[in-house]
Amino acid sequence: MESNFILELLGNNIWAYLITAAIPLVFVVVYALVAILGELKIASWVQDRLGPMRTGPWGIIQPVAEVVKLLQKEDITPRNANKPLFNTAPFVVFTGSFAAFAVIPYSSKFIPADINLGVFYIFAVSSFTVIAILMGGWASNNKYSVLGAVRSASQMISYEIPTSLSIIAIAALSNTLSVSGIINSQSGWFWNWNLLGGQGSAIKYLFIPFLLVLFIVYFVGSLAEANRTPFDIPEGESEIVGGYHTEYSSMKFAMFYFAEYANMYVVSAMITIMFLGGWNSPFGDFMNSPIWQAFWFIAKAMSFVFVQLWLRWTLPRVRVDQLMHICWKVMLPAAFVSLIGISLLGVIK
Amino acid sequence: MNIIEIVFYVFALIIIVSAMGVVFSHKLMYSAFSLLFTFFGVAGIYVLLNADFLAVVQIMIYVGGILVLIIFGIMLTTKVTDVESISGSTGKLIYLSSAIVSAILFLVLVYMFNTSNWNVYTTPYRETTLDMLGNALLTKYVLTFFMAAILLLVAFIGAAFIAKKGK
Amino acid sequence: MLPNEIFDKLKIEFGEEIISLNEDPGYEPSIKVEPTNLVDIMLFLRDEEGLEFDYPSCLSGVDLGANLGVVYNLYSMKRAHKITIKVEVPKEAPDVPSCELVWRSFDWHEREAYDLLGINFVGHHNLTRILLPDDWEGHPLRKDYVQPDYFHGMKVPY
Amino acid sequence: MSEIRDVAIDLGNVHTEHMKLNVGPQHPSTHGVLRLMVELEGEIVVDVVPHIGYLHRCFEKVCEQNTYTQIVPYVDRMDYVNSMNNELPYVIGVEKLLGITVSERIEAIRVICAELDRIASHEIAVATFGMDAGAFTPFLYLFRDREKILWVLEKLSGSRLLYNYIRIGGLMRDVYPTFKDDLRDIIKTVRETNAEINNLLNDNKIFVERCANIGILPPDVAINYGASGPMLRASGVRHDLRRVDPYSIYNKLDFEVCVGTGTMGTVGDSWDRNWVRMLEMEQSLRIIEQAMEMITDSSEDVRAGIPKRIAPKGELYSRAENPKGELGFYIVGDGKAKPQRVKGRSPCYVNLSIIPEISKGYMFADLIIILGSIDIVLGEIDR
Amino acid sequence: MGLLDRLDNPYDVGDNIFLGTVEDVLNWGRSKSDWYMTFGLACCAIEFMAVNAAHFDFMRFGCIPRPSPRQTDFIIISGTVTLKMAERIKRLYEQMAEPKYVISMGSCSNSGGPYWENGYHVLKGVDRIIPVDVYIPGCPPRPEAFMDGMVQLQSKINHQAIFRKRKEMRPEDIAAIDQRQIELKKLRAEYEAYRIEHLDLTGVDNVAK
Amino acid sequence: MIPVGLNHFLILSAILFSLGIFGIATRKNAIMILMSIELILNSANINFVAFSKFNGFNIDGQIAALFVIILAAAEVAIALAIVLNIYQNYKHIDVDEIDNLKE
Repeated sequence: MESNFILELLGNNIWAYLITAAIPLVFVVVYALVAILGELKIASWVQDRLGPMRTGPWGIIQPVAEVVKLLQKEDITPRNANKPLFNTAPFVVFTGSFAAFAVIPYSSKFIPADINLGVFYIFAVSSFTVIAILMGGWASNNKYSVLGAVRSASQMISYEIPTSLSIIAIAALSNTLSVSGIINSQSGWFWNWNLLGGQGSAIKYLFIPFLLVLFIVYFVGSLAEANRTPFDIPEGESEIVGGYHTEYSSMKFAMFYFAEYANMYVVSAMITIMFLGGWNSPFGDFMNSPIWQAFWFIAKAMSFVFVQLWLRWTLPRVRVDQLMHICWKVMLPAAFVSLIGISLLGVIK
Repeated sequence: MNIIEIVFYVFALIIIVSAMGVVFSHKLMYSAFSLLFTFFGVAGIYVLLNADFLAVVQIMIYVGGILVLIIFGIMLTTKVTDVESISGSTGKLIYLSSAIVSAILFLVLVYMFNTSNWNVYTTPYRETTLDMLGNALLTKYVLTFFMAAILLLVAFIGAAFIAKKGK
Repeated sequence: MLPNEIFDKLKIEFGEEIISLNEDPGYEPSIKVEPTNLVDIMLFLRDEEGLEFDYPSCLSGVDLGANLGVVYNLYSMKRAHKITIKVEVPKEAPDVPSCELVWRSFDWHEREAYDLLGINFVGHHNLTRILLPDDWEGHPLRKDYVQPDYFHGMKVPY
Repeated sequence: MSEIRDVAIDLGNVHTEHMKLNVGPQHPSTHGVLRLMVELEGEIVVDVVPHIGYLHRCFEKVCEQNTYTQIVPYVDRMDYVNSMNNELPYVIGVEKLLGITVSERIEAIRVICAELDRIASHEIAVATFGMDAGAFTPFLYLFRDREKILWVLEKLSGSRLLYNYIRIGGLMRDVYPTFKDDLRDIIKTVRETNAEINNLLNDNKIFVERCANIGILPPDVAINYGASGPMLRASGVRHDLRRVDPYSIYNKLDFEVCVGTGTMGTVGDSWDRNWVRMLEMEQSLRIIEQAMEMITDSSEDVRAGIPKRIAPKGELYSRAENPKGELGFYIVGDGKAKPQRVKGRSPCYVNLSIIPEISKGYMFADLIIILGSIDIVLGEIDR
Repeated sequence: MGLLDRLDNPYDVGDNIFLGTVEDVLNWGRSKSDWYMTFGLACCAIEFMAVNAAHFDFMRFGCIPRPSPRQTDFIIISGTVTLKMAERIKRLYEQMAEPKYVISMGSCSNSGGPYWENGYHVLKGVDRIIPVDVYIPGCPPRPEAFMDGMVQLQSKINHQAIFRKRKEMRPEDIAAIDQRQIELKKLRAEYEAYRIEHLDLTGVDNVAK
Repeated sequence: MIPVGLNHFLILSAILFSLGIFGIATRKNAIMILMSIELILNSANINFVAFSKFNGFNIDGQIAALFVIILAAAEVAIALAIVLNIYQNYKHIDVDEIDNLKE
């Protein structure tokens, strides 16, 4: 495949596939450490304080200390919990999050698996997370966990619908579901990005409101799917203690933790792919070599991770019924209308 | 043994073991979560059969939709705080007789499959079936497609109505 | 309305059950009543035109040595006057009619007085301990109360 | 715990069995060690039973064993976020029993201290309320401001939280020379931050949606339950002890009694309760500005009036407007150095008893909001 | 047991250099990443909130609040422990995962504080029910005092010996540890018997009861 | 070993099918029966897709499988609604006990 330089270098053998699979894993681990530090530091920045300062210079190796700590914590399985499911859930949740990384590109020369249904696939594997959360929450045998798990599951499957509508709209605009196809359809300057109507004549600017609506629908929906504020009801501290991971400790908790951060990157990467031109440089061919493309992609995705962290420390939390109201009565009609508008644009183009 | 075969046997094993888990497990929740692996394995089999769209749809609808619904159903109809929700099985006689019946069924099926002269001819590898599916759905099967859409709509309205009527 | 007017009004209505009015300097004006018909007195205080004590300020149980006293501090938002009603019951049979239905505020106050002083509010719907654990023994605010040595295996005195 | 039954799941009109959920005593949003037994149907609260007493520190017994002056530090520890306001009714009560009056200057300092602590208390109330709604940042902004108030009070009394500053018949010590400058600084900062908090929290659409029309407390119910403070005023009852039953120098000061108007929803909802606190902070600043002008003569000895022997005979119910509501002390003195009985009528105790009344029929998340809007302090409830 | 009793000679980590280094790394991780439980009892909790807040910023030490005891490393007993609360605190402590530490903040939880004499309902010192690592005096302690207590706790963690070979121990230590094990087993058996006899076990293990 | 061909998939589906039949026959719980039906539908789907692949990539098989999935979604929604309704009336979902119509 031309979109995976490792396969080109090493040929089509098992080692090439292993290396291809290992790179996202390393990326997830490094990214999670950065994101954990980012969360602490951004929280501190928003809240007018310093944040961790005593672990390395300005506390930058704080996440390492946390991982070291979590590794040696006692691993508690509550006596009344359902042990097989309780112990399986963290692995399933991490599998679900990590599976999405298979199709997330880094640059035009490296997409671990450039399958034809890329965005659709990301969307599908996220349902593993739902099941795993239900599994963990139920197996904990704790009412807070069950409440958190049920809330989480209902929230995630509800918000799948508006987000999938915006994915369909983008597919209609780009005529493909593959990640590389969608990104290539936005190549060139930044006004070719899907957020600004994709490539095409000036008539596309008439449809920008629809795309903006879709963008907002997708962004809000992705916040809900990643359980981030203002939709962090499943783990809302003030109501249900820790939500579905109340009873988890040590590395099993760390896996939930990692999966949450991995999910944040996945949804940010999806926004980047679908609306912001993916790895394309905003300035045409300027700084558009494969290495720079990796920079652009990760920078765009990380900026959305940043926005998610920022929102977390700014907004209060919504209530369960308000959450459903937003989903079914606001976002779904808006997404439908926009879908029709975008389809019109697709026809015109 | 090439990689396709390894993958087939791995997925087949996953499917069979987890399906047995579904059927033989005495705890409802175990059955439900075993079903997750069955669906996952079937999705893998679809990928082997070059049905990539179906594989993704399988995961999305079965895992993300149907399984969640089933788990909700279990949670609503059993005591959730009670971890040991028994699925309830019939007596030994029925157990034995149904085992025999299904074994016979299985043997008959295998015999049929092996003796039938299937008209098998393979075509070269095709990367995606998405465009073919789309074309077929909107041309040859467009009526069925709309019927399915209406069926879904009616089913969901009906489901909401039935569930609401209780009490 | 001044305390003596309130006293007169009560005296006319209830007669013998209203015992005395205390207006000594240093003391807040208080009316001492018999506990037998307390709920009616309280209802009269709450509803009678001109009195209208709609706001229950405080209910205190007091250990007076031989007797246990209950002190009701009432306030009227409409008339902006206040009065103190006092009840005394013997320690052996500390039964006082419950006023929780007159002013809902006294629900918890009465439970507290029961908890700490052992005053039995007759007619209270849920007269259980509120501050102390359910299996606590004795009523700590009585003057003759002795600290327990152990509670659930934990040593109590220093 | 045999009453624990099924977990119910909210699914439209599907009626499921009730679930009993035990919230607390260790729970992130019970503001201490309150325990609520909540009965849920789905997510709807069917019944709430508060269980208190996890912080019962035997205040009333301790009072009977200590002299009148020694009680002041224990009074501090009742409502530990606004000790000055606790000391005020107690000290005024004992002074009334003894029949002594203090000079206007001392009263002015007392009022300034009380109002500063009222602001600090309201800041904690708003901050924790925001935290209950999921907004963590306002908490830190408000605590940053609160530090400034604590510095001033610390300079006055030597302690950060529990001051023991207002003494019977006087004060612990006189104000320091730059007191007024510090006050002006505080007034400026608090006004700035409150504007910011209004932007960040009180006018936030999500926050308004969470709080408006939640936990509505009708005025007649509030009065019958004996509610007081912002809880009562948010229901539209213009009742403030500083106005209707003035003590200290409040009758010489010009300030408004803030009531809930139902700006965002119904009168007496959770948002109103929070908003009344925001408005009262502004009024407290006005009071401080006026009282500052009364501290002119600096030659007076604030300790001169402290009596040598405090052994009053008599009894009275002394009350004052605490940030949480009407804090009263029923003091019975029998002519000895130790009181015969001191009963604290704590506003939170009464306000909390309303929670079963106003939280039925709302969702579980709303219950947390309602609890946050009442602004309870367990030290005062359990004493 | 056995983890904390080597503080008299903190630098003696044995002759195994590798183990010594690993131990340092593990101790470093534990001391720098302390998650504490959001749990407040009384007056000291307000001071503790102030420590959390922007001005004193407890997070500088790497301390992050967690609502669930399963994920926390240390608990701060901030305030008066009453007899009604004591059993809950004990249970909370038992729910925490090892390694776990306790900071007793303020006179009340150190010794009963102002309530030591007449407080019939106050536990005179939280160390009567759970082991305490650091005591912070004061009523309430100033935030600076609390931070000093945190530094003390971190240095205590840093000097812990994790790997300690049995053969290197003194015989009386081994005897003491064995004795302690037997005692613990007995206690647990008794406790289980008590639980089975006196308590309905439905949902007892739930957090935050 | 025989290379993986059509028969492998067919036998796999047969195993799944007979397991599903066994589940339906032996279990009393309505949701358990639903899950067994899902197994049977999945086995049918494997057949459809396998025939689609080994019959010269005929897309009709996949379309049929797609419709089966849609059907399954509708079926589960309706069936669970009925189960819930039954549960509210009977407080259990044991299919052998639900025989009111007989009487």
